[in-house]
Amino acid sequence: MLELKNYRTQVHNDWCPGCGDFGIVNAIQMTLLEMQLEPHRIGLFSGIGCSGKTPHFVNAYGFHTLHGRVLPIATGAKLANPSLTVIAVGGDGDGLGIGAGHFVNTGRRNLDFTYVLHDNGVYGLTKGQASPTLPKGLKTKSMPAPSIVEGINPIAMAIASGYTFVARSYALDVRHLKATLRAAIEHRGSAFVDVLQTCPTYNDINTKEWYAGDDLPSKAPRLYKLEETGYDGRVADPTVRDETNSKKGNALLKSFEWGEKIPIGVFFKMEVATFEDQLANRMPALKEKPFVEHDIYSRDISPLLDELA
Amino acid sequence: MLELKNYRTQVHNDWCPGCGDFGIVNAIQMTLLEMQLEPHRIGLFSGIGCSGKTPHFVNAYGFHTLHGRVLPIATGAKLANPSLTVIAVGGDGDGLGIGAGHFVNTGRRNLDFTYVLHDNGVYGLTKGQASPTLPKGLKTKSMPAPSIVEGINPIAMAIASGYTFVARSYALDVRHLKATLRAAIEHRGSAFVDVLQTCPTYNDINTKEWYAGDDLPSKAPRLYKLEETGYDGRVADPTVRDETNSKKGNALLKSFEWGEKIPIGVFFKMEVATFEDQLANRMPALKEKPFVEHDIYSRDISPLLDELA
Amino acid sequence: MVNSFTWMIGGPQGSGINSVAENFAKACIRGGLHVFANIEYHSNIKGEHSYYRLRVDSREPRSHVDWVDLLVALDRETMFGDLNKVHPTHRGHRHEISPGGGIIYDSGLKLQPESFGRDDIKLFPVPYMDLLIDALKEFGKDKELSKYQVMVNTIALGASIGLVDYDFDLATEAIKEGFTGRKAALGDLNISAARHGYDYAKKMFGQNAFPIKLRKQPLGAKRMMIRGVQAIAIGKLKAGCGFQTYYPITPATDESEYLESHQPDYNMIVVQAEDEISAINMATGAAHAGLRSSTSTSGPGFSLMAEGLGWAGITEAPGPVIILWQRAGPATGLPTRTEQADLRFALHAAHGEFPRIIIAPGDVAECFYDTFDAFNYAERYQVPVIILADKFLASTYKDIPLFNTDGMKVDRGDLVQEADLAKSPDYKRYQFTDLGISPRARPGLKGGVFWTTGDEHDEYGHITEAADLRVRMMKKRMNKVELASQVIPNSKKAILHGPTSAPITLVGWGSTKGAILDGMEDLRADGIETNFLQIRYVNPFPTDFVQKVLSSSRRTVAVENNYSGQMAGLIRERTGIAIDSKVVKFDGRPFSQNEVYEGVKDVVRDGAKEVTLSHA
Amino acid sequence: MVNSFTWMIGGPQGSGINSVAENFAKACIRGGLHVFANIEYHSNIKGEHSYYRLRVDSREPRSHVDWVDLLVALDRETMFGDLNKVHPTHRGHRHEISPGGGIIYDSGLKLQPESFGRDDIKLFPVPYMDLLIDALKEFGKDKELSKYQVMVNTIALGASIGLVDYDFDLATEAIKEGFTGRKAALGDLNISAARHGYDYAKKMFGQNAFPIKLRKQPLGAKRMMIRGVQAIAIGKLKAGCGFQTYYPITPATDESEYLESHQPDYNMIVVQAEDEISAINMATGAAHAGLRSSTSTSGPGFSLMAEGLGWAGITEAPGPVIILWQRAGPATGLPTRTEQADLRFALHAAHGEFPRIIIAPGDVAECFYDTFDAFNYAERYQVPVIILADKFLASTYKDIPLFNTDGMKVDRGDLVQEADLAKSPDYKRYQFTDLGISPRARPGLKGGVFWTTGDEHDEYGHITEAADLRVRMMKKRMNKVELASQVIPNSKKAILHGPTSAPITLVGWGSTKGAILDGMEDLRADGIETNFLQIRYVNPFPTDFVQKVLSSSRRTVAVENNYSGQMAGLIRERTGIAIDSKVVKFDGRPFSQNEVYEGVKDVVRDGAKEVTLSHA
Ligand SMILES: Cc1ncc(C[n+]2csc(CCOP(=O)(O)OP(=O)(O)O)c2C)c(N)n1
Ligand SMILES: Cc1ncc(C[n+]2csc(CCOP(=O)(O)OP(=O)(O)O)c2C)c(N)n1
Ligand code: SF4
Ligand code: SF4
Ligand SMILES: [Mg+2]
Ligand SMILES: [Mg+2]
Repeated sequence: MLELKNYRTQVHNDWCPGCGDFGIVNAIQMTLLEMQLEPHRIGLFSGIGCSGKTPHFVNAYGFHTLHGRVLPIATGAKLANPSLTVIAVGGDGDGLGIGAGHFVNTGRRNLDFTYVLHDNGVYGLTKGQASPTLPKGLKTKSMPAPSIVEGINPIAMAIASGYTFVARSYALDVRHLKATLRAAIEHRGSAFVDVLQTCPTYNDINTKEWYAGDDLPSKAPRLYKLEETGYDGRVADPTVRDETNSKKGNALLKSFEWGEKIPIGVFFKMEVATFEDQLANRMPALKEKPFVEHDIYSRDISPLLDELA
Repeated sequence: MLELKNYRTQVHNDWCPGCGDFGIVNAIQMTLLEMQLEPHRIGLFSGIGCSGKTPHFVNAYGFHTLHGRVLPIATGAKLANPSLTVIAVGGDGDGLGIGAGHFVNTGRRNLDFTYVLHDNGVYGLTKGQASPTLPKGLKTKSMPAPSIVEGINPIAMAIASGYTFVARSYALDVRHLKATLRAAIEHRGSAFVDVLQTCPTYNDINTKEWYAGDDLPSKAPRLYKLEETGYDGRVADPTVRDETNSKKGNALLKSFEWGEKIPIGVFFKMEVATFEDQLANRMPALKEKPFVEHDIYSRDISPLLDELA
Repeated sequence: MVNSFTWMIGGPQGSGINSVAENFAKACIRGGLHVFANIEYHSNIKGEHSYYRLRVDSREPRSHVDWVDLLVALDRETMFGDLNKVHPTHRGHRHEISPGGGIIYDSGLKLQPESFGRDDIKLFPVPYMDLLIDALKEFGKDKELSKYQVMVNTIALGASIGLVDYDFDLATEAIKEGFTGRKAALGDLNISAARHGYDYAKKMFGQNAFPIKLRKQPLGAKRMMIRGVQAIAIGKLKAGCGFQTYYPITPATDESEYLESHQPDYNMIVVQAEDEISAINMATGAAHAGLRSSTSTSGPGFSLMAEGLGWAGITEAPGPVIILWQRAGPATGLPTRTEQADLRFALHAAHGEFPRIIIAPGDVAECFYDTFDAFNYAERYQVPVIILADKFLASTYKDIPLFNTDGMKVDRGDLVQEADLAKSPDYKRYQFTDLGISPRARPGLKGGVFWTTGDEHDEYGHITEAADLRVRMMKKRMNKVELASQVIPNSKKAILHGPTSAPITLVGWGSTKGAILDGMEDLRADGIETNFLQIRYVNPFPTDFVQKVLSSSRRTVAVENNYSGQMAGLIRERTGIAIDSKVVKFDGRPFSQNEVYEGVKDVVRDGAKEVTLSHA
Repeated sequence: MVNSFTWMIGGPQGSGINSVAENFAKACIRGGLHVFANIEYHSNIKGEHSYYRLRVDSREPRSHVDWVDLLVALDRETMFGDLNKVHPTHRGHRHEISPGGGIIYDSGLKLQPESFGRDDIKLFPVPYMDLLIDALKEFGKDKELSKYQVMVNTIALGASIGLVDYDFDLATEAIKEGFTGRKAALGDLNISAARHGYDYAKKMFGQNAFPIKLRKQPLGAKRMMIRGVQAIAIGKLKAGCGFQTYYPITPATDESEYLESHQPDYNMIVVQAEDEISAINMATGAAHAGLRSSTSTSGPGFSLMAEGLGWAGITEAPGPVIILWQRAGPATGLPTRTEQADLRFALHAAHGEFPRIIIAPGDVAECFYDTFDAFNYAERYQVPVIILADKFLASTYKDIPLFNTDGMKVDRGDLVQEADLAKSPDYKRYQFTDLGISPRARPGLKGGVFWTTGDEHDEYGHITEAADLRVRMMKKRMNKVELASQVIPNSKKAILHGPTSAPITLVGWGSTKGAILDGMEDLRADGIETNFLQIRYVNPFPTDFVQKVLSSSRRTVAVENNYSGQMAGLIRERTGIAIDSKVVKFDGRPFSQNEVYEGVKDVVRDGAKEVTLSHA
């Protein structure tokens, strides 16, 4: 029986006090614990940013990659060894700014992995510039003037890109986040989780209090759970195009809700063949064991030479 | 009165016979003619690919840039000189493969320009590999096996990215294409036109005949015009969030139609302040004349030095 | 003359000159002859002028020459150029024909002999269309003429074989092999077309119309006809590479396509990435995960890989092996033409300092062996390895003996297993060791959990900003090139070809090898004795050997397919020795045998410091 | 001792050491003293140890030293390090205090004097919290203690001024300036805090507790306190740059933020791009459109810019000017630390060969003047220009005279106007001219329609694959570096500081200039006479001058902030001269005055070929 300590490292954590990232790393550890996944079977990948430091705090194979490049590196490792549980994490600048091209094109592959976006509306580690998710017209603490570009809607972007599991959660609701992460990891295919993350140092708009609705006349929390409204984003039969499209359409419409009410939970889910499945269909030997375990010492190239002779 | 010949160059055109790109370049020239835009007031930008050669055939300032980088280069030029009519063209690989990050992040800016995607489902100039728009499961002529990744839906991607004018047309319907391009150019803001383009050399699936519906029992053309169905993608009042969202939602749902029926026309349109407008609000001098025409010979930096003294 | 022959076929892109030329080449090899075949084409899909050169000889040619004995023109432009265009680019090949040589062309063009402007060549007008119709008629296909029109190239092939009086059956065989299974009928059609061309030539021009003959020779050991892209791909397969990423780009794509087409046989994962940034990073991810991995690109793609290369370097990834198929730059440049201008860039790509190994194979065979080694070194030293090849090597066919794989051993370096890990519980991926290399685990192994980061790190792979650790880690990493240098045999790093005592030393690297070796023979014939220092390892650089060779040479001449003589610069940086003269070419075309001769001759005659060649 | 003083303040990130140190520095400058101030910090937002060094002198210091006369510790770690962590990284600064120096620290820590392990330093425990509460009470804010807690730093500042017996009013003034408008009240609060610290020190430690005093000097001409990022930003504004793109990255961002904050005053467009690929390409687009443009980044971003750089090169774009703020690599490396390891990369970034100009300013003033020149050369020669700066230059404050802008003239090169175009109708953007530069139009001009492409092109800018045009265009482009070399004064390209006849020549480039100049004085005091060859233009490289200087030197020593001595390599490549010894530092920290002294001393004493320094 694995315990929480098995998922922790001794590395000094230097996030700002009160940073939402603590909630995310805790939820990741608790999810792994709950699933009793062995640390050596997990690959945790990150980009560059405050969020990028996450793998150092988790006892699992950890890859702290380059700014914006977490998805390609995670993809390569997963394809080499599909028996790993691969989780990628990264900032909103990392994933939707510099990494947007990979975000879009990784979604299309439907690799069996989970991508967790630390969505804090700012470039944390470079001191609070607007990130791509910051809505137009807003100005956080260290910006000289309000943003004049439209914010990206990560949920809509993920659905348009082809992720087959698309959800949103909240860094400070560790229970919900844990449940969401578990569903994402268990999903066979590309799972995307947009985690609303507070950055008390630079994002003075989307604060804990703001999410709690303290500024609203009603004082009611902004976040509400899709599951509790009867919303069902699951595609029962992906071969039925109409169902797929209408579920996608619903999810997209839902994703536009952002203001006094903000939905969290699973927006969309559909199970279809993964990229690895399809590769293995082409190369049945990959079904038997992951490629890294194949013998590469004795390949016979003579048929190739004969072909050219 | 400008004539068609004023928009043409003497450069030998080396596209394959029957290539849909001819339709696009013709439509561009005819649109410019119709609008009587003076060649020296136009900047035509392209990426790399068969489509990338377009500017050389058009008599206008022409920038044949790098693979995937047409949008940043066009953006820089437009900001330097907003008085130019800026049109960017490029392949689907150029725009949604290697260039996807710029596609997404340019949409957000709402620069006043037009982006024309030569959507042929293949990487033409590199000999027919699958482009990002090729639907999963298909195998064009020079592919060794069918694609195992989901195709990108450019319309959905454009809407999710924030383009404020999103339309589709067909390279071989020069009339419709011309009308669409004109609407796109006249739109104040980022206009995206997904042009279905036949590539007779490599794309043996989405052929002229296929678009004409020759393979269908009905023999009816696949393409139909949104305008003729009463569909209206125009947001009357962008300040009304609900209208904006519902129009976006409709457009997204429409964009999923792809099969026996394929809609062309304007999916979405909304007029809001452009990036240049907003910059000029911050720097009123930019309203008077484009930056390139300002005097830069005599800037006085002494206030800055005094600030530091 | 017998068995010393250069043939060229030219025509618009899409007219199938490749397959025809390759069939001719195959027929020659099957007859015991040797070939060297290379193509020039535009960045275009259909219509622009392309041409394929085939050099046939009784001894193995290692390069091409700039003249043509027999030109096959599929169109007018091949002979006369495109001077009719508003922006003309060339004047055709008729002036390249050697005195006494000839042209096969379409008699349907109705050209006046005077229009060729040469009275020293033979004209062989052939009624392409009529012959094709005749050939089709035999199969009842003459109604579908437009569908088969491309087959005029095969008629011209037949006519060529007729003129040089070669064994037609060998051509038949070569053609047949190209059309197997459902395409067999097409093969017969083509054979018939060739036959019509052959018969026509024999009949109309007579037995001695053309002065050069090709004659079969006794067959020796089995030989392959192979291009650089294939040699490198096969090297990867032999090395146990399991993961290849690519983004389409000329001239690299062919390598990935070759691998993809053999994917199921070797369980090789080939992924078309969304761009080259993704391509290198995927490959590095796979390498860290324990799979031998590789990516293949050309200059523009490599430019995008710089950052990823640095990450592989600082994280001590066991690879990837990166094949840099150079082409003429900068930027898009001349995308389908050759150049050797990325040497310095390969050496310095990415910010900061980290170890890398760079190998520049000189010919098709070296492509194979160097690629194999590359994977061993990548894993042994946990460094990225770059192979510097180019468009010329990529697309040039040669016949060579089958690769000798005896003694080739996959060496995965210090790759730890679960059993080892169980023994020593505190595993550190970046441990400082006496040998200077840290034992390497892979994700999935129990007990091997590690971290890796592009930040400076401690032995566990956790971020550190400690100055002392930084210094030790830098030294550890940078020292690996030194370690590799001690183990890689000097004989692999640089080779001195020719007499040690020659007064003139030619210096080159990569694909110029063949032209230099052949050019040296012409120089010798002219009384100019040279040797040739081939530098095969750019890093670790064979400083001592180069120093020794060059300091005992009376005159040194760099022969490089770039503008500035990048290798000459590197040599001076490493040895202090200034190369006396540079013979350079940067028009996007490869060196020919005669250009090497001419360039060096200029240097010898005038003491020229710099000779720029351009023959096209 | 008077007016020769090094002060350091250390504390967790977020404790506001910057503003305190800068206020102290300002107070010194206002009193006619001179400062050199630099900061070391982690890649972290809050909590990690950072420290700010302030060197004050009656003569202008150009570098820092590795000892501290008075250390202000805002926390325990500043004194004792983080040895309590599982992965410790440093042992604090107490051992850096000069004998007879002292520490100001929080008496609330209740440290035993023995715990410092030094009996040669003075301890100045100050009750930070009590004094802060007292100060707050005066404003009735003592209930909001937690909100104002960061102000203990100002208490420590006050105490420091008390100990060195400096003019408190100057500190008051400096603090006040930082809090204008709505924040004025906060200024008063801070002044009160400083006053409490000052009074406490005076009262408790007495007049002569600390051996070094600071005394006002007569004020000369007005001086600024300025950092490299500001100098370069102001250089851009002066040069008429109208367009700056950036993607956030340490240490480059500060420059863009400075420009952004002055945007409305100068109509400077500042765009935060989605990545560095976009940043460089936007800037090149703007340059082609006729606007002076620039982008600013650090190593990781520059790695992504390689391809775009090549496009600017082949299209002969009149810019952009690229500021490469080097930091310690590779990959993410030590993101907030300094290094000079991108010299070779800047020189060779991007595939293929094309011209570029590279300037490496040596100090804050040169940052300004070189940036101004960069735009002139970019437009005149239609090339990208790279300025090689680094984190050390970026963040280091110095006091210098106001920039002298007399005679600085914007030179836009051969920029044609509509009137010119009307005269010559067949405009060719890439015309071959006698001068070697093509007159440049910009989109929007009637009659100037042109094309531009990253493919090889003809004079109109249309694609060509013609060999002869290729050769001419390559020569035209590459020759521009030669043209620039003839026009850029040699006196700008390299400077020999110190006596021409000195037997030892130190060679350096970029930000090491100050430490080298100061270190030379120590060497001279020790009887070692040196001079210093500062290479300011990396390209065009001042080959002849360097050759002349080095060949007449008895011993040459490269001083570089990188592992491999990149400039030494470049010098050997260009001149054949091997630099005798290298003094290098690659721990992410800049050279200090004493390190230059120590390194060169080692070389002189032992004839060491290579000395690696690391003082941190
Ligand atoms: C190529 C490159 N460009 C820029 C940077 C500098 N950089 C470091 S972190 C960061 C942004 C962080 O923002 P985000 O991704 O949102 O992560 P957060 O810190 O908010 O978790 C940037 C731009 C870099 N490391 N690499
Ligand atoms: C960085 C880089 N990678 C790869 C290439 C090679 N390349 C040239 S065109 C092209 C793709 C063309 O496809 P698309 O963009 O769809 O344009 P099309 O030819 O279909 O019009 C590629 C990959 C390149 N020029 N630059
Ligand atoms: S800056 Fe923001 S995101 Fe980064 S650690 Fe601090 S609170 Fe968290
Ligand atoms: S390959 Fe396709 S897209 Fe390219 S020119 Fe030919 S038909 Fe057009
Ligand atoms: Mg963020
Ligand atoms: Mg395409």
